[in-house]
Amino acid sequence: MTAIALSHLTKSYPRQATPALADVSLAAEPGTLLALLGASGSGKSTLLKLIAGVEAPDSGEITFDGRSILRVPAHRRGAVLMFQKAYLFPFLSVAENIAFGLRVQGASRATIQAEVRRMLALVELPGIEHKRPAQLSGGEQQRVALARALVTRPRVLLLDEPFSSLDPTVRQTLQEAVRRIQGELGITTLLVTHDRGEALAMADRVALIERGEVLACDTPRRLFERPPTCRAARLMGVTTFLRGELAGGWLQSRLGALAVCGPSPREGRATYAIRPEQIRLRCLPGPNALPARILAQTFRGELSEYVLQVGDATLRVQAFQPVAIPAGGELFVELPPEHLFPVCDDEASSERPL
Amino acid sequence: MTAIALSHLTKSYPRQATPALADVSLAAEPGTLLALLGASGSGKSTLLKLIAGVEAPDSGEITFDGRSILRVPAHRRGAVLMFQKAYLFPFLSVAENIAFGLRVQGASRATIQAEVRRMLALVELPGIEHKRPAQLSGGEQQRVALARALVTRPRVLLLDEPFSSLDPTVRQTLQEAVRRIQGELGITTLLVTHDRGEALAMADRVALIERGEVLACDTPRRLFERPPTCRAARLMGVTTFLRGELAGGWLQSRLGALAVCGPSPREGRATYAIRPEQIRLRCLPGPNALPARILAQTFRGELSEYVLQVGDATLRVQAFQPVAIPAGGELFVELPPEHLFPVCDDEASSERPL
Amino acid sequence: MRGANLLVTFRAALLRRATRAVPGALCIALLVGPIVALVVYACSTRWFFPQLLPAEWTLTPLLRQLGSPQTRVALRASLLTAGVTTALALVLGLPAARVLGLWRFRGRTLVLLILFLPTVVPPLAIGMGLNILALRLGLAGSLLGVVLVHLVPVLPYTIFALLGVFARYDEGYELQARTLGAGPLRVWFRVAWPLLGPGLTVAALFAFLVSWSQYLLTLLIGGGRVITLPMLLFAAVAGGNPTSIAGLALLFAAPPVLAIALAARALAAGSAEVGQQY
Amino acid sequence: MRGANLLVTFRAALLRRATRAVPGALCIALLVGPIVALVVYACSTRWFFPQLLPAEWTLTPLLRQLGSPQTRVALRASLLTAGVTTALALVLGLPAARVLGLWRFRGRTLVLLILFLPTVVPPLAIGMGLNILALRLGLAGSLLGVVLVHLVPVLPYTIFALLGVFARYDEGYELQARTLGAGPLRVWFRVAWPLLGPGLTVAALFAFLVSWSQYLLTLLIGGGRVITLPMLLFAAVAGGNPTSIAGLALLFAAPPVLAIALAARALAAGSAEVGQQY
Repeated sequence: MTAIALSHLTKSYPRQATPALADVSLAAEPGTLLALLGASGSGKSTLLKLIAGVEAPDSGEITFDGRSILRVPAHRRGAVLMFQKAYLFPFLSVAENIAFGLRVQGASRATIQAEVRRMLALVELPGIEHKRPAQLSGGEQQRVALARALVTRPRVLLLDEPFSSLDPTVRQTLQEAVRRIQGELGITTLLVTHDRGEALAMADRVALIERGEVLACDTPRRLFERPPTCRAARLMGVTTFLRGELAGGWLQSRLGALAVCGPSPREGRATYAIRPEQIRLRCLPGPNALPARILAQTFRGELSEYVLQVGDATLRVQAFQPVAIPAGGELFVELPPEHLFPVCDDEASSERPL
Repeated sequence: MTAIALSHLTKSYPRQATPALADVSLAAEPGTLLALLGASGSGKSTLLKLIAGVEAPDSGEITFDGRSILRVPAHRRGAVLMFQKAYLFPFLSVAENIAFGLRVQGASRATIQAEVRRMLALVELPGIEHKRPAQLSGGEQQRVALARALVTRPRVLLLDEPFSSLDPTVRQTLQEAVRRIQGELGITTLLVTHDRGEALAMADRVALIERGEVLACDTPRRLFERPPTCRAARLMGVTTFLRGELAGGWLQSRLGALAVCGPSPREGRATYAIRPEQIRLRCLPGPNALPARILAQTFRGELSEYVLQVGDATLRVQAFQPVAIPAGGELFVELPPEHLFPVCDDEASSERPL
Repeated sequence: MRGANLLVTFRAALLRRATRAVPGALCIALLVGPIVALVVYACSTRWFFPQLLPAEWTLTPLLRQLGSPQTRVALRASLLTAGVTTALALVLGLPAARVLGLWRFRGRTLVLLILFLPTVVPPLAIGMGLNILALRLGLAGSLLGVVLVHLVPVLPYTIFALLGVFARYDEGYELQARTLGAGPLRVWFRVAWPLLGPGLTVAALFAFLVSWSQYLLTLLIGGGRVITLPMLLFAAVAGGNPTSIAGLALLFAAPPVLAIALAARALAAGSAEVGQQY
Repeated sequence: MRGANLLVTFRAALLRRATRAVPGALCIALLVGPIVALVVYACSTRWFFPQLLPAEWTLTPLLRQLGSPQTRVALRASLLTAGVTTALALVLGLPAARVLGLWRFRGRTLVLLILFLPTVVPPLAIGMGLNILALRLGLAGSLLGVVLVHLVPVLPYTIFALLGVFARYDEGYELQARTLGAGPLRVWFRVAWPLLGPGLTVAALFAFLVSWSQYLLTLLIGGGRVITLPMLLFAAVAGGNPTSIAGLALLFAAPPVLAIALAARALAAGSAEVGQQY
């Protein structure tokens, strides 16, 4: 079990204006899974390449168990990368693919055979040793790639969106398999993804990455329920931000005075946020409830989404049950004080706040 | 506004054992959006190709407004296809791309210029006439492709997973844009997708397709809440099926006797289903509640997922709030009678029912 | 620490560059050397063995030679033959390459093998076989006969060049154009042609070059009645005057170099226009 | 209704097939014809003009000719030259093609243009330039000199063939192998080599064929001391005995045909193994 620490990593590419990574510091505890969540182009894949050693940082330090590995070449780091594409060697059978890393280490024939069988059982694909990669489905290929990555007992497993080209159901079973195996073997793992649900479901901790910066790093639950900054909250799906003056437990915002609770950061200018599914739609006025009109509604299955006009602002609300709309289309949105949480306002002021 | 009707379409490809389409009949009302939802390889793209005229069915009939169009060549059908790849002609500017269809119709220079500007405003990309496709982002390319498709006022718009290669946020804004424009122009539209949320959010009606067959076709809400058959229910995310003997409003299943309500199909063998988010977890026993043990739990943000052991079966449950687990891990699952609904059992008996 | 890192990275990059630059430089030296020698020959008189550079430089014999009517007739015949051959090769090769490039079918390898054959069999042998055919068909000694015979080595090269084009070709663009209302002709001229443009340019270039440098086949089928530049060049070689040889050789090299330059320009413009997308 | 549909589909398919089959058939006729004529020539005596087929068939002169020591020496020289040239072309061409194929940089078009040049300039001109160089370097008349000179036309073709390979090459496989613990040598021999295999086969074939059919360059640099098969063939042509010419031509064609057949088999096996994935 290996602890990974990254400190002050920077990396720029020639001919690109903005750096791919700007002073990134992160740490993963031994045996845990750290997810890096961000949009495409946010620099998260670059981070994995630096750790794997296929690229070198401009500055900064990477340590495994406290020892720098920057001077160790990629093939001696014990960090295995898995990509969106399985990259199974097409000229080798499944068994030979899995054995690739063991052959490199000079393992005996008997060991190899036993290990290959064990790994295939672990990824729940027993008996396909002699197939060719081209004969496998996408999900099976990724399972074999996982077996090939794990058979050498790497210190670190680096997953670069390994599920994103799979069908939803296959994706979910593979996510569960990876999580189970990672836990069983206790391999420190970094998972790069742009799928919020995937990061939350699989990770022990989630790091949010945007434009080469780490916005926040915390447990899935805390990050989802109480993202610390506006940008982090947006990445977590929050769309409602209220900026205003905080005084005596009340926020004076553009929408009016709203009660907030919990430890208030300090009096004066403050920004509060609320998750779209925590906003309630109701037919009658009440505390923290504002009159609203439905502009659009979308049925998405488990959730229904509403776009509401509140004063001169629009608000996005998610409801777990479709709402019975009153005759005139007039209703009230309630922003429960216990679900309003303060966020640090790190956004450019150009965006129109509520 | 054009009505589309497909009747008894079949299509096989040489060297493929199973037919791509087996006796498919479907209809789309004028001006509505019909979504075809199914996994990759289910035959839904083939269906679009037949309607567009780039392939011919083995047998069956396709009519627009009641008149067969099978003998009309693709370029005279007025059915425009949009693909996952934007297929903007790389050697033409954005304006020339949009004008392509109008040029074919021999429109005047002034008309073309006005229409191009109008369409770019409609897809919310004004002023990019002179850019090259390579200079646009993926989302912008798809918007331009949409403008190019709509500028000729096609009778039918055929969308073949046009959003699936886009980032989640871009995807959602584009879904909303397509839905808005489609509604404004009243163009009969067929949308092929493997994304359940997308189909439910955008469509007036959703058709479920599996292995070249239409399993069901209904409004999003009805299909989601009361899928008619087991296979349709699985495509809609239902994982719990109870097979047993129905008598006097009670279902004798492997899990025990459960009360069901609503119009029972008939006495005797019956299968009921329940959506994972309708199953409730509670700490105390009650009606229709069974003792259970938590095997695994996954936090997914808006939803939390639990795998439970109930008797000798496992059950998947989704909860909107993480559940406080009692000390021993013992709790009860309640299957509320009002959410248990009968389904027609169309599955091979090899699958293990509850 | 950082300094050491940078040094390691830098040293590795330098080593990589060096190992890549050496074969590259060797390649270029091998290729450019002869051409320089040729130019030196053509623009000089009296260059004898032990001298490093010629004693006298002059352009007169070169210009006189290029102005002669014999040279002009041969140039016209060469251009005509190569041009017509190129056009025919494209018309015949395009459908063949499309089928071979886009479709996978049994026997594809066999077809490719047969296509390869004429590039292998010595031109002399081909020419003898074709000579008989041409005589029986009454094509011997005619320009048409020469063109048809040139097609034998030209077609395989054209098809191979086009195969590469179609391997990367995405028929989706044609499909898209059809559903936008474009008929078959419009799809071909407004969509397929511009998309295939760069590949067609390369294929045409190959065809032109291969036809342009034919000597034996032209001689055997033309039967002395069709005189092209390579034949003049051979006659000059028999004559043995180095300046005269080099002058004709330069004239012979000019149209191909021009064609390559034009093709390169078209390709560069095309790739700038098309960008990363295609 | 259904019947009418089927008929329309069927007629369209037939038409499409016909329009595609005609150029295909023409291509094949043009290419196979000469070879058949060659075989007829080699295995017969006394075939005079008005006869449709030869009067007498015999293998004796063919066998006697192939068994002569002169032929055997030339065959060995040809094989040695072409083999060594092919190996050198691959070693030099691989890094160059990798850089040109995987990287986009300024001046790429210029480099490609320079690469094209030697395929255009007539061999005679190149040969004269190289002759001087070879004499000064003391390589004239040696096998090494002949090999180096063959590289001039061989390298461009090799590089072009390899360019296509690298255009489709995915470096991700190498990356994957490195993170699995494979050092640079292992990555090259166990991953890159098998992945590039089919492309390397084709490039080697090209190199071999181009070197194999060189005549003028060998003559100019070999200076009569290096005798290869094409030179025997030309001598036979001067002699004028059709049977003897055809026999040598067949011998000349045999190794290339064999090489092509082997390459085709390797390619077929490779593609079956690799399947759709690569």
